[in-house]
Amino acid sequence: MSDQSTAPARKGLFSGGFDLGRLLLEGRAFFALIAIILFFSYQSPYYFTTGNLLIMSSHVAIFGLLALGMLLVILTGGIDLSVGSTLGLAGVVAGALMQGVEIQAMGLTLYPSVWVVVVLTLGLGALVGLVNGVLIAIFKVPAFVATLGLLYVARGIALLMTNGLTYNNLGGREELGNTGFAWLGFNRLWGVPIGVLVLAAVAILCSLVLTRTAFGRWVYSTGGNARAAELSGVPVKLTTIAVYMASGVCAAIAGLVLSSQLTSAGPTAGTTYELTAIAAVVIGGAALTGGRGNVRGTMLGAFVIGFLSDGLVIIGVSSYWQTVFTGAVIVLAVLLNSIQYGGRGSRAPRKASPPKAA
Amino acid sequence: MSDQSTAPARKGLFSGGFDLGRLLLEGRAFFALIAIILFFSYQSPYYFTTGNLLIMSSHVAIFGLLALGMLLVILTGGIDLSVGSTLGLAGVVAGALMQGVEIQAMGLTLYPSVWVVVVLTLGLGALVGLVNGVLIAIFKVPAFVATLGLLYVARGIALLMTNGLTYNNLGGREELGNTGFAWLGFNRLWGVPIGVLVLAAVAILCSLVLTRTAFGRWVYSTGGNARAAELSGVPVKLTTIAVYMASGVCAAIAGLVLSSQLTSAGPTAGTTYELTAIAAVVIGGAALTGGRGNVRGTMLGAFVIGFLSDGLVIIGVSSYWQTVFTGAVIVLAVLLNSIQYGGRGSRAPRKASPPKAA
Amino acid sequence: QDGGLISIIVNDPSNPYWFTEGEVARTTAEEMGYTATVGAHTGDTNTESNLIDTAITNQSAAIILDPANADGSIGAVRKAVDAGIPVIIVNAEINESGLAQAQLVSNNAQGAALGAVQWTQEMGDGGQYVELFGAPSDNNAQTRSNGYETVLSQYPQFEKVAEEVANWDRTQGYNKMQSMLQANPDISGVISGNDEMALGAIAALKEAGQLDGVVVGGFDGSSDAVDSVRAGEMAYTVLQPVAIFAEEAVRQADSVIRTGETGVDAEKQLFDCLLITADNVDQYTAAFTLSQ
Amino acid sequence: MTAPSQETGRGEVVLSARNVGKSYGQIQALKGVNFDIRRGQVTTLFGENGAGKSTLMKILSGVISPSSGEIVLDGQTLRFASAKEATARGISIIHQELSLAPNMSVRDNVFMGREITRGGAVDYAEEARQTRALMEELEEDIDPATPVEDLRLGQQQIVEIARALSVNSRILIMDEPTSALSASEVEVLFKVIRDLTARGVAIVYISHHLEEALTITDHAVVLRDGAMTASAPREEIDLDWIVRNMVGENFDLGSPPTGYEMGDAALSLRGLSVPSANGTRLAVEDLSLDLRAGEIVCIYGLMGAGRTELLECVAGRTAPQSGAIVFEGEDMRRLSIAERIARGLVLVPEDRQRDGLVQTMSVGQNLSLASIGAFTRGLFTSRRTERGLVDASIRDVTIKTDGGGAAIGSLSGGNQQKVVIGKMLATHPRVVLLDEPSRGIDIGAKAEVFRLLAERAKAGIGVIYSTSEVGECLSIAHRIVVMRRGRIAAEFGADVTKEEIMAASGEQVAA
Ligand SMILES: Nc1ncnc2c1ncn2[C@@H]1O[C@H](COP(=O)(O)OP(=O)(O)OP(=O)(O)O)[C@@H](O)[C@H]1O
Ligand SMILES: Nc1ncnc2c1ncn2[C@@H]1O[C@H](COP(=O)(O)OP(=O)(O)OP(=O)(O)O)[C@@H](O)[C@H]1O
Ligand SMILES: [Mg+2]
Ligand SMILES: [Mg+2]
Repeated sequence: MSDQSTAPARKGLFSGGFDLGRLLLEGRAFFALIAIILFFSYQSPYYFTTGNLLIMSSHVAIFGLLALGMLLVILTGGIDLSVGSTLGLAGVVAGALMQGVEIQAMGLTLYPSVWVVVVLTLGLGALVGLVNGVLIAIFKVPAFVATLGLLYVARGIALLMTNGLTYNNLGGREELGNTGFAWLGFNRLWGVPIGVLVLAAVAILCSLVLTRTAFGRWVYSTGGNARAAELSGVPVKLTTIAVYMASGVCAAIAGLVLSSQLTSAGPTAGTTYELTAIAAVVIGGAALTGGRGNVRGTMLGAFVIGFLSDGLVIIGVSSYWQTVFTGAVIVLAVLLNSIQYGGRGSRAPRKASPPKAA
Repeated sequence: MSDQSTAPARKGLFSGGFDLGRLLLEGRAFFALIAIILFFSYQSPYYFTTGNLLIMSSHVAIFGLLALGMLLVILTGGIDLSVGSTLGLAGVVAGALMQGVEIQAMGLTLYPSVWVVVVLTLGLGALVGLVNGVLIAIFKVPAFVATLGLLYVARGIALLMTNGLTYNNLGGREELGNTGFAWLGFNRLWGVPIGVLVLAAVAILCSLVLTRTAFGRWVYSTGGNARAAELSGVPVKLTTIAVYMASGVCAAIAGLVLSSQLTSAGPTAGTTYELTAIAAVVIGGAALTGGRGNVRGTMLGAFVIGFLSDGLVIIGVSSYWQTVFTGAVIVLAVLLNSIQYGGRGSRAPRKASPPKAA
Repeated sequence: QDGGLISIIVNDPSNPYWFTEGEVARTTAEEMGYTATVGAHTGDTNTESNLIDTAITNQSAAIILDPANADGSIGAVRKAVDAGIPVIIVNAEINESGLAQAQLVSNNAQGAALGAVQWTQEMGDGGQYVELFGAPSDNNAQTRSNGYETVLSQYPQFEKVAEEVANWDRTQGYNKMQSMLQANPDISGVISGNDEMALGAIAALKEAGQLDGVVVGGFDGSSDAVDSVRAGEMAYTVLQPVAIFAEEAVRQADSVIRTGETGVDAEKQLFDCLLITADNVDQYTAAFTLSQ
Repeated sequence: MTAPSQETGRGEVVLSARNVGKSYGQIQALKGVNFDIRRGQVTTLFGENGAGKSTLMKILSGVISPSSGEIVLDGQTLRFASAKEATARGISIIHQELSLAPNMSVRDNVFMGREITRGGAVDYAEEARQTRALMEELEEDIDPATPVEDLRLGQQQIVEIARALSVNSRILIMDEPTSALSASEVEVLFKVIRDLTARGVAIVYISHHLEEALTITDHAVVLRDGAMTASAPREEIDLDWIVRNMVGENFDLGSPPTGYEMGDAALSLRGLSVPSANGTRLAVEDLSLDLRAGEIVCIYGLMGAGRTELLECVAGRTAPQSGAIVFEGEDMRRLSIAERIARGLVLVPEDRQRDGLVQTMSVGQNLSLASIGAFTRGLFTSRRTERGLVDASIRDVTIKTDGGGAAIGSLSGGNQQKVVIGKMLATHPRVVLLDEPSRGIDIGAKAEVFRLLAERAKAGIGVIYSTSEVGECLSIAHRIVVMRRGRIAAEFGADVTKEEIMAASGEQVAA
């Protein structure tokens, strides 16, 4: 899915050698995933079927999209707690737009077509991200706090907009020219759910951006040492704002996919998803201090979490145990991660940690 | 309540001068509180009455206790996301112990008396903190991740223990010699709810520890520059483990007070309280990067949040707006905070940032 | 409006069911000359307790409470009663009698039986089915499940192949349904503890292209579910007369305030649920209201 | 190679390293070193960057444990479990990198980890009293209650020294304690050191300021590539001896490049004023300066003279309060750092760890960070072009590394500094500002850096560098500007003497 993504921060551009030990550690999320698949395949004949793998992937898509945005943010050394709320808000706004926009002055109701709705919703995600980014980059509010604030504000606005109700009628109507919304969540291309394809597309895009563009370098250098980056001409503030906007857009995409899948948009969708997204990124080997991480790892992290929780459902483990396992897997995966860095630990303190927004 | 608490790190005991600007900024949480009280007193005749102030304070007690533990953790540069779950788990364990411990082999049921229950519950909180602390200090798992894992695990265990149900019979029975649990939540000393007194006691204790003991110095120096502290002979690992244990104990105390107040203990108690506790600490002027913050500020932060949310309920604001306001207040309070540090911003980077666990 | 304040405390107004409950109670109270506030505890007993404290502070004339937890809410109710404020419980019970003035709840057991019977009729000959279970901390989840069980256990031709907790939530209903479909592709029925989970299941079935062969039954009677019944997607839903008992709760509160009595003998008053199927769906005139 | 053992000297040996080795992965930082510390004497350790000086000191003070060999204290072989244990045995160390908690007061830092307690509570009054006494001894007017972050770098170093002194140890190791101190402060420190040795304290002293170090040395030891190459008492050695043993040949820092025409004024500063970091005063005041293409200007000044503020303002990190920055006829004030870099005006910052390097990125990525545009084709970066650019940089500035993919942390200090310089040179600048380019790097690396700059100047690039070492002013600079309290105190040609420069800077010429 994201084979393009390489590990620029860790391996460097020119490392010719092949280091098995490092590969094994790099791939530990991969091995965790294999272990999960093997275990559940052994437990249930239904687990390892194309159908189920696709369904599970389409569940992963939601968290995966959030995690990709989160990865960008975490690479710059920040964090975005507002993605779950943004997801909910985006779904609700899309739902509201599908119901038609009443223009009071003219006494008529406009029914924007689906692509307009999509663009406006993504714009909304970008706007939430912009607020986060400006608070963090310009006003120097710690990222944790700024996005915590927006977690509440965005959720509150979603509730206020809908009065707590769920928008149900997302199909649109032929005569209004706004059909097509269901396509995102319902259709399949070449047998693959659109949600999964969207995830793949965004992952490939993120990966290309991170490894092949100047902006990607800016992201890694901002997270690695913001001061040094700034003095090298990296537009650190712009980069920071941009990653939060990207995260907001990813959350909005996730909101669109989710509400299309559910054929409804409720204001409480996405509650606590931010934690799952962070967990995916961290399981995927990214460092919360910034500068380290890549798309491939994050995708693996998202799949580990998704395949684990669906597997537990399929073999019928109680929902309480599911909670316990989720926590244990997060800690274990990162424990391995720490052992990896632990080996290079004594060098780490040499780095003069740059001042972080959070 | 916590007048004893001084700001040792910033002002020192011997700073002679009197700096109005700094005082105003230091006290901004205080002014926020005054503003909140004035506003709601104007809006409702019931707000500014002794009775209501005491009731609100006893609501603050729960968050305040969590926030005190969180403060210690944040001062060392860490974070503890597991406090809400620990609160829930502590309540459930206390509830289970009050129902009696069945010893199968001997076919009898033991009813530990209340102080035993309290001690065991606090021990449990310390244990959760120990796991956090060991993962973070010894295994170098980032604090965010380790405590996120325990957030899930502790919650799952609480649910498993009770099968999702709530313990109701916490009063104990005279003939079993385990009465007295209700005292914590229901009684008053000198007209003040016990919960508030507990909060005051813990706050004074924390404040004394932070400002007057060597351990307090260790906490500040660990957060200020862990490497320097370690080189100077500060037992950094021990300090780290100790603060997480303290945070666990504070959460357990909060769990006891809460279940006593509610006369019941449910496994979902305390969900998302960690965010409120963090918000209180941050509003109180502590820096998430560690080393800066004090008990007085944290208490003010907790009161700001508590008095705000109760006030909104009293004047009958819809719960959606409450969500929006909470977020806005968090961001605003910290925005002021950033402006404070902003003045010294260009200098902050001069500090040799220590490597952080998270 | 000087009748005093009635504090209405509901679970979570981001769910249409509780939203209706709060709104109906509020409008009724206001019509009767009271001021009213609607608070929400979102299932957290601590928040609920805080809201009760606030109601006491505000010197409410009465409290209408949808309790967060059958056991966990008792303390909060006692606090209000000790402060001399009458409490009317609506929608869910508390496991203690003699405390509240009245407990007005829909007859979940009857409703579940009603639904289950309808479900068996829709299902016809037999088949495999799965159940979606609400939040286990809410004892309505168990009551409804038991109600289904009581009826369905009499029909050996229906085989329950899986049961999953989906916490009353549509997204969870969707995800869990998709997973269960993988393990049990041949099911012909879904019975759900509430409408939201059922709607999630319908979305999942639609996505899998399997909705046609599967009977989905809901519970609550929300507008969304009724629309779904109208569209022929959901087989039926069981209407909880929340609009009725929310209004009745305010009337009894008013009676208590004026006379000290609810005017009804029993503390626990069960309101029978109604079935909404394709046949009577047109009588659904307002949220949670079936005009007869 | 066989390490010559130290000949027996006067003072008795209190602590010694026997055949101590230390390896970090494949890097052999120390190879079987024998090293003695004598009572009442100053043993000075000389060596290039990466020679292993700090590593040896960390082993002797219990911070890290050796891979092989042993430590002998008072004739007793032992192994320190931690730094605390070494402290308990009377060994204290001033680390090369500042190790202070910036959020805490001077008093708290001095007693960090060794708080004086009475009845469970910290005795702040006693701590403050002792801190004040130490500050008096060091002739520094620092209030014990001041937060360390409010002190300038040199004062912070004084606090580190005070902390080491407060232990009353028998053995005191000083790893580059004076890198941020002014000459007068160094004088005070040397007085303190003489007091201590008179009382029988054994001192180990490390510095790259060779001449300065020689004045205090009783016994000199030279490390090279992790092995001891020479050792002799003060009477037998001179500067030449040290340099020879350190690098194997005699070095000089070059002379001003000649034989070409300088161009027109490339950079002119007019009446520039820059506020200090905390905004309380002007760090640079009404300063005017011109630089011609191909010219090399050295800015000399004491700590806090405002050189860093001046250079950072010109590079665009801070905004000037007033005045003009004109670069090739264009006013720079409104331009961002990136725009200035694009126009050809670049800064090599003072603190390479904090401002120069991105530690999470490889050597190659660091080198190419400032010139990403040069290898971006359309939307995407071209790996081949980047590789070419990086390889060329590595060759140009002669960085010792296994290639662009190496981790930045695997390089020695001097090579890291070259990466920072190489990064900025890769942008093809026309004016380069370097803030203390020689800070903390060894004499060999220093000479190479200056050679590099001279070469570039010949190619028509204007160079401004700042330094705190007078010796470095008299190397490649065509012109020497002395700054004092934010103003230009004097300007000299290349034929000036050290004494004149120091006098203009306000420094007392060392007696
Ligand atoms: N933690 C570490 N991990 C890996 N290599 C290290 C570590 N510490 C030191 N080294 C390496 O050991 C060698 C000796 O370093 P050391 O710091 O002792 O040099 P030094 O003589 O103090 O140099 P300088 O004058 O620059 O301070 C260097 O090559 C350095 O890269
Ligand atoms: N750690 C610090 N904290 C606060 N302010 C500082 C700090 N270090 C320096 N300053 C302030 O910045 C001013 C200039 O800094 P600095 O000493 O670096 O000047 P400089 O002339 O560039 O000297 P040098 O380049 O030798 O370091 C100082 O006068 C001091 O006020
Ligand atoms: Mg060194
Ligand atoms: Mg400087």
